[in-house]
Amino acid sequence: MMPSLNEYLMVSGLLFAIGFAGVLMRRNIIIIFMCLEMMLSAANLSLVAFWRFGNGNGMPVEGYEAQVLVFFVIAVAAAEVAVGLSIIVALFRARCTVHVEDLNSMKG
Amino acid sequence: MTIASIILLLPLIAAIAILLFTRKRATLSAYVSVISAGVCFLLTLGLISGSGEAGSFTWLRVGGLELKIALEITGLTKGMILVVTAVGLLVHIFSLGYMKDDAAKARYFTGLSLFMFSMTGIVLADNFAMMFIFWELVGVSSYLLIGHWFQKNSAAEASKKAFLVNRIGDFGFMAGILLLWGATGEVSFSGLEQVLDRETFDPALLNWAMICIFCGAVGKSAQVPLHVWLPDAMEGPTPVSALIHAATMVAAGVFMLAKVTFLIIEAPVAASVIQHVGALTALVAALMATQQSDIKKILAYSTLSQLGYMVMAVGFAGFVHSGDVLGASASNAGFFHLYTHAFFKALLFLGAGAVIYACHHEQDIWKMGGLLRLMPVTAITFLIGTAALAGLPPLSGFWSKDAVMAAAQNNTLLLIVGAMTAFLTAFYMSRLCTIVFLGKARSQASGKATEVPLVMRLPLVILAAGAVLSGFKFAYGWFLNPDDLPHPHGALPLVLTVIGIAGILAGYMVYRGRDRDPIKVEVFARKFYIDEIYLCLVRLLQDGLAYLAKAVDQLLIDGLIVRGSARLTSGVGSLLRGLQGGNLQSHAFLFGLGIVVIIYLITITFK
Amino acid sequence: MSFIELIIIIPIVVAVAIGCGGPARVLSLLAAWANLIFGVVVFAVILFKGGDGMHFQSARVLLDNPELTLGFAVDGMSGVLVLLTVIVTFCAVSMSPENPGKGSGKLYYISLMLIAAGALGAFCATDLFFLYAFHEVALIPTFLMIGIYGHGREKVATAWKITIYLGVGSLILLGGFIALYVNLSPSGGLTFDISKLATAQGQDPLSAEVQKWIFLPLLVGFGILVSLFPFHSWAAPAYASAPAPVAMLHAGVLKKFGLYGILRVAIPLLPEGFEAWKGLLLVLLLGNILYVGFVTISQRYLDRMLGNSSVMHMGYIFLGIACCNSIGWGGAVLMMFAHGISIALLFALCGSLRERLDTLEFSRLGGLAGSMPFLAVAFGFAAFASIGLPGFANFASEITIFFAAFSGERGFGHLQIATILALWGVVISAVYMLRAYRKIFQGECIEQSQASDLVQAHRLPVVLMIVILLLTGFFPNIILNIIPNLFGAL
Amino acid sequence: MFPYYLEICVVVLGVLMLCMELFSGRRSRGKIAMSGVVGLGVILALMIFSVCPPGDDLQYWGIYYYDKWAAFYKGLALLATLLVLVMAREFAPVFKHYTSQDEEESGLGEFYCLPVFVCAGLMWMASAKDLVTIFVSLELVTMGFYVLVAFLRRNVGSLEAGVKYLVLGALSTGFLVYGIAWTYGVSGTFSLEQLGDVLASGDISVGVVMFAFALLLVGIGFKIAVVPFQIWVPDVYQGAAMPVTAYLSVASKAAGFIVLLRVIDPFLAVPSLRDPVVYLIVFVTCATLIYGNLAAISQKNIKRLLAYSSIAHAGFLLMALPALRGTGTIHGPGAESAIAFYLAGYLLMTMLCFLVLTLVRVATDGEDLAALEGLGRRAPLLAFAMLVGVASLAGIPLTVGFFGKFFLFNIAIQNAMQSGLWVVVFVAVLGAATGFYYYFKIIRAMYWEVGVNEGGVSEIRVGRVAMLCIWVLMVAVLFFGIFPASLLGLTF
Repeated sequence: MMPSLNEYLMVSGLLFAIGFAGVLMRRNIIIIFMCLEMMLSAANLSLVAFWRFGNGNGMPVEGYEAQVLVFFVIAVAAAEVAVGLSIIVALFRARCTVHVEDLNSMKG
Repeated sequence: MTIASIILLLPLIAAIAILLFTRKRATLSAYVSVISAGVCFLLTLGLISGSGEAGSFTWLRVGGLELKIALEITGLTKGMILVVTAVGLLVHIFSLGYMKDDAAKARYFTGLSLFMFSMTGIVLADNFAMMFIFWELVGVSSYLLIGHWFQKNSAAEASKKAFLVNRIGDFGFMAGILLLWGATGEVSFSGLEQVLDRETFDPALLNWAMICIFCGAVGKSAQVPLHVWLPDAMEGPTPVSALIHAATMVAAGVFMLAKVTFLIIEAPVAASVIQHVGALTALVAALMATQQSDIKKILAYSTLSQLGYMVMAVGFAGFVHSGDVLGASASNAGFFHLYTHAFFKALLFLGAGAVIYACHHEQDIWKMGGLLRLMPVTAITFLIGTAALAGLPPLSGFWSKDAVMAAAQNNTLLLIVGAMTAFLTAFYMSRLCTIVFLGKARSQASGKATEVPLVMRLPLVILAAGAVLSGFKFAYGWFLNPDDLPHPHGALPLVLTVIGIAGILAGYMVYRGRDRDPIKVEVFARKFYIDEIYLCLVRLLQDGLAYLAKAVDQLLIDGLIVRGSARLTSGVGSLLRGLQGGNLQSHAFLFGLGIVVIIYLITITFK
Repeated sequence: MSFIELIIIIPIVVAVAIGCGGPARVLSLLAAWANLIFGVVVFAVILFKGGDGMHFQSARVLLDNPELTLGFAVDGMSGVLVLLTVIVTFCAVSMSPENPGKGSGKLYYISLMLIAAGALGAFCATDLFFLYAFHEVALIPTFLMIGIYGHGREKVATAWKITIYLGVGSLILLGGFIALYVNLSPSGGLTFDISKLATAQGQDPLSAEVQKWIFLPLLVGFGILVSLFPFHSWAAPAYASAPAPVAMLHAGVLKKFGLYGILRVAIPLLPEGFEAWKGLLLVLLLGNILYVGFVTISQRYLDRMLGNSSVMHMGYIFLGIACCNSIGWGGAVLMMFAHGISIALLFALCGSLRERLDTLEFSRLGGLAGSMPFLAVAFGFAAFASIGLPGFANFASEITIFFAAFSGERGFGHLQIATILALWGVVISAVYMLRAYRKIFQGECIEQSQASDLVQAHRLPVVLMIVILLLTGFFPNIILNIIPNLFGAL
Repeated sequence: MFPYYLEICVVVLGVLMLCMELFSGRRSRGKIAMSGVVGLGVILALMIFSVCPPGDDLQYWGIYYYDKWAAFYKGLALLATLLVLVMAREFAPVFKHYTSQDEEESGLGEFYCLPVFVCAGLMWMASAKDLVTIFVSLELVTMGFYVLVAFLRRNVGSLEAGVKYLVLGALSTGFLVYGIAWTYGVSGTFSLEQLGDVLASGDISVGVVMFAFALLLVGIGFKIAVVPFQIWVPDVYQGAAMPVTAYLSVASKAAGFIVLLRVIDPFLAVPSLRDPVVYLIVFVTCATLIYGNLAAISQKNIKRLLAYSSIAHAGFLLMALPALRGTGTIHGPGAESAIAFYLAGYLLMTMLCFLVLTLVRVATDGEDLAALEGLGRRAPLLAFAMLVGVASLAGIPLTVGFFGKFFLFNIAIQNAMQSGLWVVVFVAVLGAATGFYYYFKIIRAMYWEVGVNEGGVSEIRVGRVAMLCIWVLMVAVLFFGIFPASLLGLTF
């Protein structure tokens, strides 16, 4: 039996929540970054699920816009990783740390 | 340009001229002022003999309001203007001697001229607005002249006090004028009289209005309870006391009341208030006078007392006796007393001034004595004035006091008060004369006193003549019909004469040969503690309220509301800044929290 | 360019010129002289042609929707205030020091010029928007002047207070203006033109309820600008801290803007709104006169006392406005003029005293008349003018206002009771003024009384102000004749 | 000419600049910035003379729209980028201090090129009416900013700001994509026009739609810095290089607003959705106004202060939104016009302030208010320019900032009279009043205070182009403050 839309959405929501929880809880910026990517993946999953069940009668939506967006998201995520990691590397070179608690020179 | 308006404006021009051009040259300034007073006196003679054309000038016009500087010449006016210019001229002349060596002579004469202008304005005013304007202006000139020696703390305080107490009276005066204006839409005296004749008004309103207007007189004529400024005003130069605080300005209240007799007649309650205030002042002031030791203060209290007489008499204009209103005859009696009083009281003050001048500015009577020998002209004229004040026939005071008592003769209580006052008057004047002129000198200064120069003697002599003659018909008949005065019942004049003589004798017996006061009544000497009570009241009410207001202002309005809200704002700001902890994950948490809040808001707005 | 535009532009041009390096004091004096002459000419023209109509009209449409016009014109009321502004500006500039302390005097004179330009623009603008905008222009110069050139420990706090307080007032006012013009504009198109709005009010007035609620922000906003009780607490400390010329301009001129606005905008456009709040206004103005009067009595420093006294006198002007008849409004305008000059004079003298003495605390002063006769006499004139002595314009305006309250209906209502109570303020002001005069100039001399008298150059403006007060006091019709019948126009 | 040539031109310009960088060796990179400035100027002129004003609303491939709003915001983006390049050139000494004194090593060339690419993204955003396009262009911009913010690689603050911006930016991207997914799930389309049709048909689950809308709001709200998504702003503004801060605060906000206007429009058009959306906006507006204004009060760091001020300005801008698509008529400029006008004015005054601050920053090593002390005497012209800018930010009349606020208040008050939303007006008045305080604090620092280190500070040198820009901006702020019609005319 094929899973229904709700189940996909549940999984994607869970993924999203896990990612978000990771962002909130992990101290290592790299892991936080991974969690962020997970959130994007969760969004991708719902996009595809919505596309697949979007027509109301259980059939896919016409056209492939959703997939296009998914590809864009993946591409953007990749770019984000590239930029992000380089920033993190620069940070590490300057501060010798990748822990978020150490980033507290500005406040108030 | 009518004669009246020249009389009005000339002193002002003199004052401005001194201020602008001659203030550096004191003697010239003095002559400018004296000449203007002299010309005014001559013009006055022309005015009172002629038909008396008045002038008018629209001072202020806006909307339906038109306030005029308009002159009105009636019998009262003529009598009063003569008093003002005649006494004024004499005081000017006297001042030439008295103020000869004063450093600020120019300022003094500017003040005198300004006063002459203001006083003339009151006298010639045809409406309340104009009268109020000049009413205030005499207050200022009085302020300037009392405070002539402003370096003295007492003089500075006295001038301030005089002005402020007068302002309190003026507050009532203005309120009364406004009430009348609100009811009738008129401010001119003739207009008001016509309106009151034509229409009927709420008597309560008229009574209130009259009482308020009377407040003005209470202030200016120093009636109880606003009498406190006048004794202090003796800090000014003595000629000023003679002119302003004896003969003219303080009488302005009586003059004003006499002018509005038509209103007093319509307001019986107010009239009764006026009578009683006048009588009370007369008695209280006389009692206080008996225990003073400063020669000018004695005369000041005497002035108060006499003003009380006049006010009482004017108040009787509204007295109803057996169905008839006494009317104008009573106020005429008051004005008649004003007229005679102006001469003998100015005489007494100038005489006192001469004595003080001779004794090198010594004012304590217990340091004088035996001056009759040393300065006979002064002494004799002073004694004439005393006799007139005591009401001895046939001097002027006798006639006028007679008229006043005749107005009061149907009110037993006030009649008795009047009689007591008459006795006290004679008593304290006799006390004064006995101590100052008889006996032996009690100090070096008084022992070496010499007669004053001619320029000061001359006014004394002229005024003495006035004190003797002004009570006779020929001297007042030209502005006041003797038939319009109240007629005393049978023995009243005789009784008054006896009382006067008794008072003089009593004073002489008690004080002959004494070196210090045998009678000590602390209450009288301390003026019934009224100054102290007022001081307390001012401290308590005015300053207390002021500090309370200041506290409220600083703590509540500025502190709590204004600065408090500023504090609150910046406090909340700091609190909000606290959210910005700088930690990335707390930022992410707040981010998420924000989303939760928003989604929560969405769900609740959907109900 | 019309004559009026010229008057407004001169100070701005001079400010720019000073900024570009011109000699500050010379240029400012030139501008002040020029404006004084032009202002008198404008006044004379109005006097000649009558104050009811608009003169020197000019208009440039800046925006179509909403219609925004950079337009200026003067009628009698504006004319009086323009005259006031040029006179006070002239005196303020003349009384300004050659070298105002910190740094070059450029900023000092630029600020003065901008304050003057702001006031002139606000009084002449025919457009609601620019009426507001020009007034607001003065905010920054005032802030700078108090902050840089002010004195006293509290100058920082007071500079902030006046800026924020007036800023809040202006914003409330702006809100009211927007609500007003949106509701009132004729259906054809939105407009800020006051005369068009007035026409619209005549043809199709707003409902009483709407008027009531729009009037409230206007009352509060203008009230803050005029220091109406209980929004007065900014005024006294600010004037005490400000340099004398700023205190002169602000207390003498700028403060009148709020009153001008009420007479020009708020009441003509929202007559029923005014009716609704009249009772409240009566209470507040009594707060000004009596409550602030008592606060004034309790002051121990001359500068603070003068500041509070200027707050107190605003109550009388409000009373004149609350009379709701042409007499009262005429009196109110006259009083704006009279108070403007007299308070400017007092602050000028206060500033001169401050230059000469270590302190302005009453208990440490005394007997200065001996060493400074001119200052003493001038201060006497100013003090007597301020307490409403006949002969000065202040008296003429006060008495007009009092009479106004009892004109018209022959009843004895709230207005009359309030007036009688307000009358007591005459006593209060005499108490504090004479007390101050007594403490400073009279009595025994103190050490400081060796200080010198006013320098010759500063005597001209002082004498000028005294002469103007006397002239308009003796002949108040000079001013009253050109005051348009504002009330009748309603 | 097709309007999308503009973006292509900008990208080509960026590539050309990169090529210049490639071949310039050790020589100064100033020329690259200048060629960027010239190039952007040419493109701006090209846009003004060839495709502006747009005759009709043009549309290409269903994803690229060119209407008056697009043109206006493209112009803003170009102008902002141009000014940022000018600023960046002046900033070079500080920049090199935190990277490398060596021209080639310092990366100055790339630093000049990046804003140009970001500009292309901003311009594309102005034309996006499709969630996919919005996402892509938004990410292009954001990605550029990640790099720009963190560019000062030897400056800890800059790196920290970069990381914070990166993480929070990515987080908001996540929410945005998730929101887009849900929107797509509800409507089956990415096109905002079709979304409008679907929503209007009423055949929708309101709860889900609002959920999706909230998630979209997160993504856009992050860009325009509204509460509660403002949390990154102070830190990032403080850490980033001065020109980048200016760019963030002006261009990023402007582009965010055009997107917000476009996204919110279909939701507001549906009566059943209107109320919740409006309430949501009102809540956000009030929170933003209060937060931005109050938190700024006690700030001492100028960039942080301007960061809070930027949040506050976002709040003022939001005031106009509830009037969009309302039932009552709004007199005067409509919400879109008012917002556009405000943003244009905001660009002028903020750029003016940041230009001056950049120059001061170069001469004085400090970003606290104290760095401005005595500026009134050290550099009267700069101080006056700053005064004009700050007065405009505070909304003093006869500056463009006043008109901006005026038009917004005009709308908010009219809207309040129709719908009773007075709370926004009250909060805005409170906020504007508070604004007087913290903006005047800058004036105070410049004029009241005598600089502590006066004399010790090196003279402030101003390049000719920067000087020209300061004059132009200053005059523009004042000119449009008296004659707003010409600027407002562009927005109708």
